[in-house]
Amino acid sequence: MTTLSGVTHRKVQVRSNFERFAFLFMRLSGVTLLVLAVGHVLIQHVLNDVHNLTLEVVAATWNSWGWKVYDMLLLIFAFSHGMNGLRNVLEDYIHNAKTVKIVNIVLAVFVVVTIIWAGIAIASFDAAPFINN
Amino acid sequence: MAQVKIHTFDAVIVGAGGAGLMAALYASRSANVAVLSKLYPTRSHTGAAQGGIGAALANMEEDSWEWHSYDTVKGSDYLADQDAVDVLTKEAINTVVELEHMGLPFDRFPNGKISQRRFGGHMSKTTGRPVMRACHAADRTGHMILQTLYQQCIKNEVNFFDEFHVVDLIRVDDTVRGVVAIEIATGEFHIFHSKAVMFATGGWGRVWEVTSNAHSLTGDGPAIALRRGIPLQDMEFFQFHPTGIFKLGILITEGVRGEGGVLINGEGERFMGVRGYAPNVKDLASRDVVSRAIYLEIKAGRGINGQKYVHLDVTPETVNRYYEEDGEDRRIDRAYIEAKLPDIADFTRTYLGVDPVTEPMPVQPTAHYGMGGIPTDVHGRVLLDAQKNPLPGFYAAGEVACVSVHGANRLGTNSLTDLVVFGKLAGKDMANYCQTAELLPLPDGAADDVMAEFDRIRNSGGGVKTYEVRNKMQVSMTENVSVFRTEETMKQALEDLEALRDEYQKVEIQDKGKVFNSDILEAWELGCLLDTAEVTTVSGLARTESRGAHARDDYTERDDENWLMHTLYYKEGDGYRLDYKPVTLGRYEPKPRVY
Amino acid sequence: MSSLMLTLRESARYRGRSGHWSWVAHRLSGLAILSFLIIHVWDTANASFAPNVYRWSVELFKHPLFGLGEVGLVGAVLYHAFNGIRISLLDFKPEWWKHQQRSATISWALFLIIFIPIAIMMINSIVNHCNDSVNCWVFPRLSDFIS
Amino acid sequence: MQAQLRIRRYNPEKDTSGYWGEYTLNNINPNDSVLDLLHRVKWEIDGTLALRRSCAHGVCGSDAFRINGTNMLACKTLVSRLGAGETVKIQVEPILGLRVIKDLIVDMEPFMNHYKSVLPYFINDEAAPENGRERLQSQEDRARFDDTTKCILCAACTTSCPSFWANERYIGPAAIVNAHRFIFDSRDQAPEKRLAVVGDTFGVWRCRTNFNCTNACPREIEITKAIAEVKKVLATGEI
Ligand SMILES: Cc1cc2nc3c(=O)[nH]c(=O)nc-3n(C[C@H](O)[C@H](O)[C@H](O)COP(=O)(O)OP(=O)(O)OC[C@H]3O[C@@H](n4cnc5c(N)ncnc54)[C@H](O)[C@@H]3O)c2cc1C
Ligand code: HEM
Ligand code: SF4
Ligand code: F3S
Ligand code: FES
Repeated sequence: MTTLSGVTHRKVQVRSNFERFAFLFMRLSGVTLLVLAVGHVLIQHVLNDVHNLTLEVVAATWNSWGWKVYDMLLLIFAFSHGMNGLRNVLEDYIHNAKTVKIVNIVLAVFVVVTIIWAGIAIASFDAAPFINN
Repeated sequence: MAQVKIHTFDAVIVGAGGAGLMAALYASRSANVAVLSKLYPTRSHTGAAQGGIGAALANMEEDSWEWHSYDTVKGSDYLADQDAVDVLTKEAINTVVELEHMGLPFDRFPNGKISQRRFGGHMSKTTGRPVMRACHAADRTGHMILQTLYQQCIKNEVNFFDEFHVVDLIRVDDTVRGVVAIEIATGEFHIFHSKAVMFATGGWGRVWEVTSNAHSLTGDGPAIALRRGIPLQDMEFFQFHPTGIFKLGILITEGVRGEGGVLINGEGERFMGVRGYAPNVKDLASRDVVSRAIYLEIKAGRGINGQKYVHLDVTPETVNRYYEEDGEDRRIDRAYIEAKLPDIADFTRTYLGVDPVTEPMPVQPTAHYGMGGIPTDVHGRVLLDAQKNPLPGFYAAGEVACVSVHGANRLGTNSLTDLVVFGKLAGKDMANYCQTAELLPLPDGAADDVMAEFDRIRNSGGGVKTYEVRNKMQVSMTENVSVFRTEETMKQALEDLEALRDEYQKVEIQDKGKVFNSDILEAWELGCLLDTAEVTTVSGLARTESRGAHARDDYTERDDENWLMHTLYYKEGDGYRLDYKPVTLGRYEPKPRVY
Repeated sequence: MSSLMLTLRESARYRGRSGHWSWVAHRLSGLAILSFLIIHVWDTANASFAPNVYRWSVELFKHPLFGLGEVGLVGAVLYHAFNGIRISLLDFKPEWWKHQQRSATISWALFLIIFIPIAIMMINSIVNHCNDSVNCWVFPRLSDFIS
Repeated sequence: MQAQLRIRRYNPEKDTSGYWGEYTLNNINPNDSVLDLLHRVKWEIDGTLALRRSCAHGVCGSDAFRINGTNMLACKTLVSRLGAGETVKIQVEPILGLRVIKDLIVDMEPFMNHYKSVLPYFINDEAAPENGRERLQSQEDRARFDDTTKCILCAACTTSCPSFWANERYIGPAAIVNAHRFIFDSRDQAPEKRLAVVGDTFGVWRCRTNFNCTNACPREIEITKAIAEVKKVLATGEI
């Protein structure tokens, strides 16, 4: 008897859409955040006691471009991940397509504005005055 | 009559099990068809069938449709019409392949072809041993057939009227004009006006107390036909499957015994051999023989702990011990059982808390399959009399129909074959019929009779409950008209049924509403059950011989001289009339049936 | 919005197993982190644009109530992170699905093992802080900082 | 043994809202199924109780209810699974997220429409083999979708899913299970069409791996796994 064996794997054309992208992004950013966010939280909120936190301490960190970049990445990933998460949650409960659209625009604008605003804040931060004093 | 909604179609199919759906697929290719079902189509009982569908594909070993024919005729105790059996077994091959083309996920042999297995009564002429003929998809073949056919119906945009309970056939002289149905969700009456009607309403196993049949199998189709002057054929032949779970009746497939399982009585004996019921094949004797043996053991007080069951033991310990005794080399273990009988293991674990690997299962015969039904030819055309005159436009297919290919005892796997083969032929023929037939006008007050009957039930005030009457009927039928019958028991049953008829008139329902009033529908279904029970008993009482599933203590032999013929039961007024029609013989002359 | 009420009520009433409660916890922790993050980002930006406001907020965050919130935040991030990784893994390794029950247990266990000592440490630090400064319950006033 | 049943009742012809009906049944057996008890209530106490059922052994999918808080089939749930001792408390309510028509009966239409939306039927327009026989398929290829062929469309899964409760436009686990059955069938030629449906906004992405569906499935289908497999196909473009 001739036997027929093995698994057939097939390539398919998958139309990409925003939801697919968001799904992948949530997982990718999640993994990144495992390092960035957990690291940040452990360093800033556990190892460094808030009770010792001052503007000067922040300044000491932001005196290095390394930390500036770290924080900016954290900002971008955490904020977009979290806001997309919020979008998921809201879309579960808001059923009117128009309202969903408006909410999404508001969320998107908020993400962009926040990232730019906070990004500028980090980038333009000049640590000198606080460190030398 | 303003409240009756009227729909018009070329054809109406009642029932969406394997037979109804197959017919719908074919008929709807050229005709405008409506499928009415009191259940969602996928809830039909075809989905419960486990073992397989018989077709001589010869995918693994030599086989032929002629062998399949012979086995079927022999299994039927020579009561089957041999021309119809030939159609069944020949068409089976193409039809099973066609199911595969519809996407049915059959299991596969290593060569990629449809997998087949052995089943009781299906033999190879060359080896003299069971042949692999049952095409299967795990042990849920019926489920796959039902799903696949329903899926194809969705694809072909068949019109479904789900949860429409058909309660009457509109017949005017020798024409049919449609059916009357109740839309369950609203309680409204609807008339489906059509050129042709097909009944594919399945079985009526709920006549008995312990049954493998669904609650919905209440014989509506046969009862409606009967009330409209159509005869019922061979109703005395009702198959009791030997191994149903004790009290519940849930089926335990023959496969268990095929894998070495044995039947043990209260004295710890393997009675099929020891007590001489089937000294050679023992537990693998045919269904009617094994059911009778279990029944006799229980009657002799040799049930387990004196109760009404015996043990089906497939524990490796027991099986291997008997293999050794019989001098067989095979041995089985836990893993083997888990792999071969997963669903059975699930059922017994769920319902009995019994693990079949370590404990025996309590079983008793369970009412399973009606060989009789509405008489038809191989094209599903309903036949009105012994001269085979048809009632034009009226069709039947599936378990409700009697073609007859199962005769006095159906072989395992042949029912699923019957559904798809004759469902298809009937669907085709009905579509052709619709091409030329005219839509005849509806008679005035077409729904009046049945509406009056429902009004009567709704307003009846006798204080009797449906389930009480039903229970009494089931107990009496189980006691008197089951695996064994005698003149005395059947007369007792008739007496009981007569009393129950009176009680039935006093059934009082509590739900007077319209929406989903299953209270009133159950009461109406009980009327159908009582009718089918009576036909079964009357037909059985008249047949003074033992043949296949009809086993009498007072007439223990088969009597080909007088009884090689089909029973036709007609309802006439408050009484009845019996008639007989000859069996169509062919290549196979009746012989004593030994396995 | 009625579906929100329904979901809230039935999510609590439905007798789901670990997966269900993991989902509830994941969603709540995600939203909690996000609410913190929004405040945190806008506040930290002040370090650059309005240093005095920032100084005030830093003092404000030393209040024991915010301290407890911070413990919660660390817990939320830890749980969300472990469970998030679990979800991503199962999504890309469906065949690991059969370990779902165990994976949920593992992510809870990891979370607790890491979180409990941290929580104790952080609460301890809050207590110490209050022992050190008598008026730890007083909220600092913004006006004191931007004068 | 005694059973104290609380059954969610609602009759649209009489009631403005649902209420709990309380019934006590004596002489029950730990081996009785919940369906047996519901039948006793209907037959002996209150004939107006409405429920769907047929096969009584877990293969037709009629009687998915929420029993003691979790979705299951009444006919496949024995009293012994719900409690021991002299009295057992049993609470039965309709499955969630579909409109209640009467008592335990819900409108299955939205559920069936989701099912139908994934093109749940075999599509292969190529000519069948010339010898007039079946298409061939290896045992390995057949095994890939075996699990998802078991579905009986009982809706226990979809109505246990919080994403579905929140938004009934989510096609739900049952529809995805049935899409999976065809996507992973090597003989079928329309996986892309189905992927377009399940990959859309209200498709698989709404699944938050809650696992209620898997736990509820009376056929023990590994639903969440099947959904993950579909997501993976959408992510990687390979079946
Ligand atoms: C447990 C079990 C296992 C079996 N295993 C096998 C096997 O392995 N191999 C085999 O060949 N056979 C087997 N059989 C037998 C076979 O499955 C049945 O005979 C067959 O499925 C009947 O199919 P059907 O289409 O005639 O009816 P069904 O599938 O029973 O469908 C009946 C249809 O009619 C509808 N209906 C009924 N009354 C009305 C009404 N008044 N108004 C509207 N609609 C109505 C129902 O809703 C349903 O859709 C088994 C049977 C059982 C019970
Ligand atoms: C630390 C590492 C993190 C990982 C590994 C992670 C992972 C994930 C994943 C995989 C999801 C998708 C869940 C799903 O689709 O079911 C998700 C959802 C979400 N995440 Fe994160 N995340 C992390 C950090 C964060 C942070 C910092 C925030 C807040 C800013 C956040 C907020 C959210 C929210 C609100 C959701 C949506 C929850 C829901 O839909 O139920 N996550 N996360
Ligand atoms: S997947 Fe399982 S729970 Fe869902 S409908 Fe199918 S059988 Fe029911
Ligand atoms: S319950 Fe719902 S969220 Fe996904 S795993 Fe099942 S579909
Ligand atoms: S009655 Fe058929 S699944 Fe329960």
